[in-house]
Amino acid sequence: MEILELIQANLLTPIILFFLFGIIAARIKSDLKIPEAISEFLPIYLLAAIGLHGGIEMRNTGFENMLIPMFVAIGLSLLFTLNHYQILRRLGKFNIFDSYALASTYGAVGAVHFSVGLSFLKNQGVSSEGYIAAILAVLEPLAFILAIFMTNMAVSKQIKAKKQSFSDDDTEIDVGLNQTKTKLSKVLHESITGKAIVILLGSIVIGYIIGKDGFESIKIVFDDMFTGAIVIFMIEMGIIAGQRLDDIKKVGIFLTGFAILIPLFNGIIGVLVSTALGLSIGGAVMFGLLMASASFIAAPAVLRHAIPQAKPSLYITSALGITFPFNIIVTLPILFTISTLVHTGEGTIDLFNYITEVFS
Amino acid sequence: MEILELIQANLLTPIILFFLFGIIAARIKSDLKIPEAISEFLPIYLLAAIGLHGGIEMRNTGFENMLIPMFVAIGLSLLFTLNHYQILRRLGKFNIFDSYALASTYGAVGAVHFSVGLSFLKNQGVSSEGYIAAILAVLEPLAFILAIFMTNMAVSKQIKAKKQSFSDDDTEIDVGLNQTKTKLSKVLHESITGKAIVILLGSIVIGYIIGKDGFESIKIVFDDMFTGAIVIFMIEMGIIAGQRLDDIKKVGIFLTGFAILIPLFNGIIGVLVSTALGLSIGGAVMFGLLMASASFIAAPAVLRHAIPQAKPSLYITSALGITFPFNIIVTLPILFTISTLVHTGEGTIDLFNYITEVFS
Amino acid sequence: MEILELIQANLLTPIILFFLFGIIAARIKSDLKIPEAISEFLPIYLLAAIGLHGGIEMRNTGFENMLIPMFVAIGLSLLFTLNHYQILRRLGKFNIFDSYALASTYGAVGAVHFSVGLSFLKNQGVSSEGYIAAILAVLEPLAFILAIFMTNMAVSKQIKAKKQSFSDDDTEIDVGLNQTKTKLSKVLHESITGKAIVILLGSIVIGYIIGKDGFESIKIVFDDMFTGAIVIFMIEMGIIAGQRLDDIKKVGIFLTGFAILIPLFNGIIGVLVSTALGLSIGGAVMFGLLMASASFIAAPAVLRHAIPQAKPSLYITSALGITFPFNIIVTLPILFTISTLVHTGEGTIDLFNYITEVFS
Amino acid sequence: MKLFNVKLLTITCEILAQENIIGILKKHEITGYTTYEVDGNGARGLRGQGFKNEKNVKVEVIMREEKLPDVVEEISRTLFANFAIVLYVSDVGVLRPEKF
Amino acid sequence: MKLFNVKLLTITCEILAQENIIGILKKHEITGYTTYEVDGNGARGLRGQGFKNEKNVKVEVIMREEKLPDVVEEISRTLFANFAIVLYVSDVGVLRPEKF
Amino acid sequence: MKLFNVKLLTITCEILAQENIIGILKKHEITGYTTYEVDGNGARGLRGQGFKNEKNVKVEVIMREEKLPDVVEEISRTLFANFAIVLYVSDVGVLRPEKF
Ligand SMILES: Nc1ncnc2c1ncn2[C@@H]1O[C@H](COP(=O)(O)O)[C@@H](O)[C@H]1O
Ligand SMILES: Nc1ncnc2c1ncn2[C@@H]1O[C@H](COP(=O)(O)O)[C@@H](O)[C@H]1O
Ligand SMILES: Nc1ncnc2c1ncn2[C@@H]1O[C@H](COP(=O)(O)O)[C@@H](O)[C@H]1O
Ligand code: NA
Ligand code: NA
Ligand code: NA
Repeated sequence: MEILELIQANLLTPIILFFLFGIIAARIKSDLKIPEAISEFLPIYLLAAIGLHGGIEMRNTGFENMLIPMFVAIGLSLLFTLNHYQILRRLGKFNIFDSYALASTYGAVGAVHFSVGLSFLKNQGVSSEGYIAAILAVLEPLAFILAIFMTNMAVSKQIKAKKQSFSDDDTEIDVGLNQTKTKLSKVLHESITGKAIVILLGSIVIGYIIGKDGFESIKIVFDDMFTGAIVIFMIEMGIIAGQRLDDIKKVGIFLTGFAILIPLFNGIIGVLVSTALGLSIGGAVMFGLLMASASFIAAPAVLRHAIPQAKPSLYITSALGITFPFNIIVTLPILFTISTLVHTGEGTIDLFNYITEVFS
Repeated sequence: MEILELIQANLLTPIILFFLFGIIAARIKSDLKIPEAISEFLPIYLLAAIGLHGGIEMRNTGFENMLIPMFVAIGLSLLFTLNHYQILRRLGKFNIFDSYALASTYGAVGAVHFSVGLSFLKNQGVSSEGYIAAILAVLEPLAFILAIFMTNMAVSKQIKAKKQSFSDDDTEIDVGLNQTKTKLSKVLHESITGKAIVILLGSIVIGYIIGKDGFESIKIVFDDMFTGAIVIFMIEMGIIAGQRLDDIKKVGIFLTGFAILIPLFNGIIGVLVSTALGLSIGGAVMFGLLMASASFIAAPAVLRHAIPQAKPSLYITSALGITFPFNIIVTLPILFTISTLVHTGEGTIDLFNYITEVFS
Repeated sequence: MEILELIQANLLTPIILFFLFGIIAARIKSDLKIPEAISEFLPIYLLAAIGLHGGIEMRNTGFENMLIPMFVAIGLSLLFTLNHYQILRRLGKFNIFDSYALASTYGAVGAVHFSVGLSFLKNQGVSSEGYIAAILAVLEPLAFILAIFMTNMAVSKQIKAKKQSFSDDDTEIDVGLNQTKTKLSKVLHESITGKAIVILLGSIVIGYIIGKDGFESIKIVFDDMFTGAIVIFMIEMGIIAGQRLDDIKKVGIFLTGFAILIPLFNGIIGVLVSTALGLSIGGAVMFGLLMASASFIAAPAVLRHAIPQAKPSLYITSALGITFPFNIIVTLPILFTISTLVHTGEGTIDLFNYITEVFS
Repeated sequence: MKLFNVKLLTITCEILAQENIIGILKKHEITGYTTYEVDGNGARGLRGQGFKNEKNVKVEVIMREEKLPDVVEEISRTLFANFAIVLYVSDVGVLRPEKF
Repeated sequence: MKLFNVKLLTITCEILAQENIIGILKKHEITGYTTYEVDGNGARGLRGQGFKNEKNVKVEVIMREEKLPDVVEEISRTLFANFAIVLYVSDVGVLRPEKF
Repeated sequence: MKLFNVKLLTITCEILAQENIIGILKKHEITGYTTYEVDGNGARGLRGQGFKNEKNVKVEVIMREEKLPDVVEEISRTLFANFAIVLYVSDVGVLRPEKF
């Protein structure tokens, strides 16, 4: 029951309420809109704030003990991405392109999720390990790189198969293969130099260098205003999500279920694994939230080039229209409750059993 | 004399000074300009702040006693609108379209006025009833709806008159009437889902839900920064007003007088009536300011569709170029002085006599 | 050695680090970018904050003693501009147009420099005379006006020379001369009503009027948020500087040297002269920084019209890509050290000797 | 490369008339168009300073010649009198005429 | 629907030359035009990154054929040498030729 | 005033395809073009609401007739299937044909 209360309390915070408000504004076809320049700027600001905060914390706590959680996060992310692909391709009967695109959308991480999570913890008076911001930065391009790599493998295989049957126009196919490789390296470059990663990594480094004292002069902008800025961003996210609600019908029941259950599952695994690795209550929540999150800002930019055959209406709509609201309203309090339970020791094993029962 | 001192003190606040500065910048043809995205965002921000503030206050004070003031405000607003129409059409000899458009511009309310009023009261250390934000939200579309309705009635009558004279092309006229009705319902939808009302109502509800505690995390953005944000917005308002000063010649003497005296008259009535209803000093000022205010942001968007035959250069120029400066510089301190007088009991009746003498 | 330590400490502040970060982001071809509306708004905001701050200080300290420093600044600025021209034209062998354009770019002042300087002093806990903001405002158009005037003189002379050789088409040349004069007066108007000067002067006046008390309600926006806002602006400045690094090759070795040494020289002269005039430690630093600064935002807007024949790639690239980074990273701490030395009396004369030795 | 001749109708008008234009297009079963905000000057004076509602918008519609007269007629009949508006038609070649 | 043939002059140039262009139009008594900011690439390199002053602008002018040569001549004479600029002319049909 | 006939190729497509288009232009040794963001509606639905990546962009290229068929062919072959895109060609006159 505690979870329900927490969900309810979470539901009544400005962040969630303004998100729901945005959805309603879109549904009644209001012309309300956050100007483009503002809604383009806000993610940059949020990532800078997250990065600075993370970097400052890392300076306090050191980053030696960040390596294991990071590699585990990478491993989990890759595993999840492969798992998503199997589920989508085999059970969901999606074509190869949509399957890879969706698999990586859900294997990837979302910075907006992360912001909301930080704010949620702040509200609960719970802190988290600063290096999780660094994990966010490393995970960001990872699932895409994997998905791009796999898709290219698959496409190459198809082309090679064709090559064997029509062995006369060899050169053209070689050109095709070469093009694919060029594209791969270009997409790699793009996802690593993508603005989200660059500002996040840069701010982590700067936060680490300046520390708490150097941060003092910019604290009001990059810390005190953080939640207010998220609220404004959530209005726009709500509006965009609301505009896409009609598309959810096209998404279908299977993907809707996927978009709710898989993140929850990934998130719970994330909480349990990171707790086992020794992360704090808050750290485990953020770790779990990373695993649960799906990417809806970075994904289209990368996937549209990497897998142009995949339908963006599928992966954006499910990530923003279904997963994101569910995650910030329901999953986040659940992860917090579980993290609290397993950290305070009470019923750790019971819960483990319970979870594995439910999702097996 | 007290009024003059208050006007002078008000004149020397950042809000008014930056507004005047914007006018000067426009007059000397400087290229100074607040970028469009910022000046589009600021009203949304201001309305969200007003709404949150109002909602939180309403949670403290209840909203039972808001019903009577609201209905009185609605009644006054409609009365004023009709009164404006008569004056403009009969005395001002404006055509039917311009008369309705101007009547509703001045019957409507202005959110920028409201922001400046709140800031003025803050400066004076006086608070106001939170529910006046709700009255603002309800009044916003009202005068337009009335004006649209009346204009459509008038146009229908004209068409019907024509119908009787040329009874041969019935169907075309019926189509015309139907189109008019469709347009009416469309305009109604548009004015109710207009961004100003939507963000204002939404924020009131959210403020009511989250209360003072929930507001804490976003207070710095939505409260502490409020006056600074108005200042920035006032630069742009000043620039736009300054660019329009040339148009004032086209407005004519009659409308110039109207744009100064009518708002003052409406405002004073508003203060007196709301004082009689039991509103506080600050509440009566805000109520009066609502009555005195004219709409220059929402008006064009609605009126251009509803009464396309009316000239926007008339209603925007008079509302922004004449009424707004006069209201925030002169009317506001006058309303405050009157409200103080009638609330402290001293000379209530005298003042009443004085006012009625002046405006009779 | 103290200087090196100070340079290092300065290097590790958020402002410098985010600027370097912006350069790196541009070099790795990241798509990171501050939206145009934001980066257009920030200089307006920064100038308003500078102006308000200066005006409030002037109210405290009076502005009688501002006249001499201002005239000295004007004199120095003009001298420097002429000096730059001689160096560029004679030693650098630049054509007449590029020489005048560059001379005035470096004779002019830069508001971003000024913001960084104020923030640097704040960090050091040192204050400066408020009227230096007024000197900034007056110097801003000055070097341009001089350069425009000189260029026009030069062009007129050329035209007249032609006139004497072909005395048949008199009228056409007169028209040409007239056009040149019209252009001159237009450019004068433009540089005086330019947005930077207008907002700066306006804010100084408003700051003077409202004083510390009137500032209270907007202090959070126009003072507390100042350094945070600069940081965001510096990301964009870094990105633009980074995009131009390739152009530096085109700038050539001579201009690169000029862009480093001349500002340093001008700055040191500025510190010494203003110290002699009795300015405080911080005041002398700001005065010196003004002399050292080059204009890269206002310059193109004015010079492109005034001297269209000059290559903007030269003057923008050298001012933003070379001088600005060098000034805020190296020159600023040097000026501060020198100002401290000459103010605390220790080794004033020695330093003077040292300096004159170095630059003679 | 075979190009097919179609018409490009370009309408420059005040932003608050955009909805009306698109309504008219819809009525004539045209769902493809491109829009963008512009500034301008004309009989109704300088537009694009001040409030966003006082900007202009350009609406560009690639369409078959058959539909053009009716659309143009309706726009000029319903909007020319009360709105700042300019309209012109040009010839363009497209690859997939069935799209329009 | 009767369309009248007029010319559409389109100038793409750096934003700081816009004023000069509009000055030339005014000199030739042309007060109608449409402008909007664009990015671009050309002989003077990529434009539109960095400072706003380094963007391009497009100026579109519907005009009668008679005025075209003089306007084009003055633009090319005064601006081609020092500014990033491209200019082209096309044929369009309008309803109200008296407007231009 | 002598105008030379060249072609104006206009491509309206989703913003994420802009890079591909410019890549194709570069491959055909065309370095001059003009771009700007637009909204639109078409077979792939309303574009321009929501995320910036879901806007459209217009790419305009003045080029000689000789290069047109190859460029158009490559664009249609590589992009028509997967991207929201519309393309048209028109005739324009320029002063300095050697620029293109
Ligand atoms: N001759 C013209 N050439 C290009 N655009 C024009 C012209 N005349 C008017 N416009 C555009 O059409 C809008 C409305 O024109 P008007 O109704 O004449 O005020 C103007 O604001 C311009 O954007
Ligand atoms: N071939 C072209 N097609 C379309 N626009 C062009 C072309 N060449 C240049 N432009 C535009 O004209 C501007 C100035 O060109 P330029 O003077 O060649 O640098 C460029 O920045 C582009 O916006
Ligand atoms: N008939 C049309 N006229 C003008 N622009 C169009 C038309 N059809 C499509 N477009 C533009 O091309 C984009 C892509 O079209 P589509 O691939 O049909 O969705 C649209 O979003 C519009 O901006
Ligand atoms: Na994930
Ligand atoms: Na009113
Ligand atoms: Na200087």
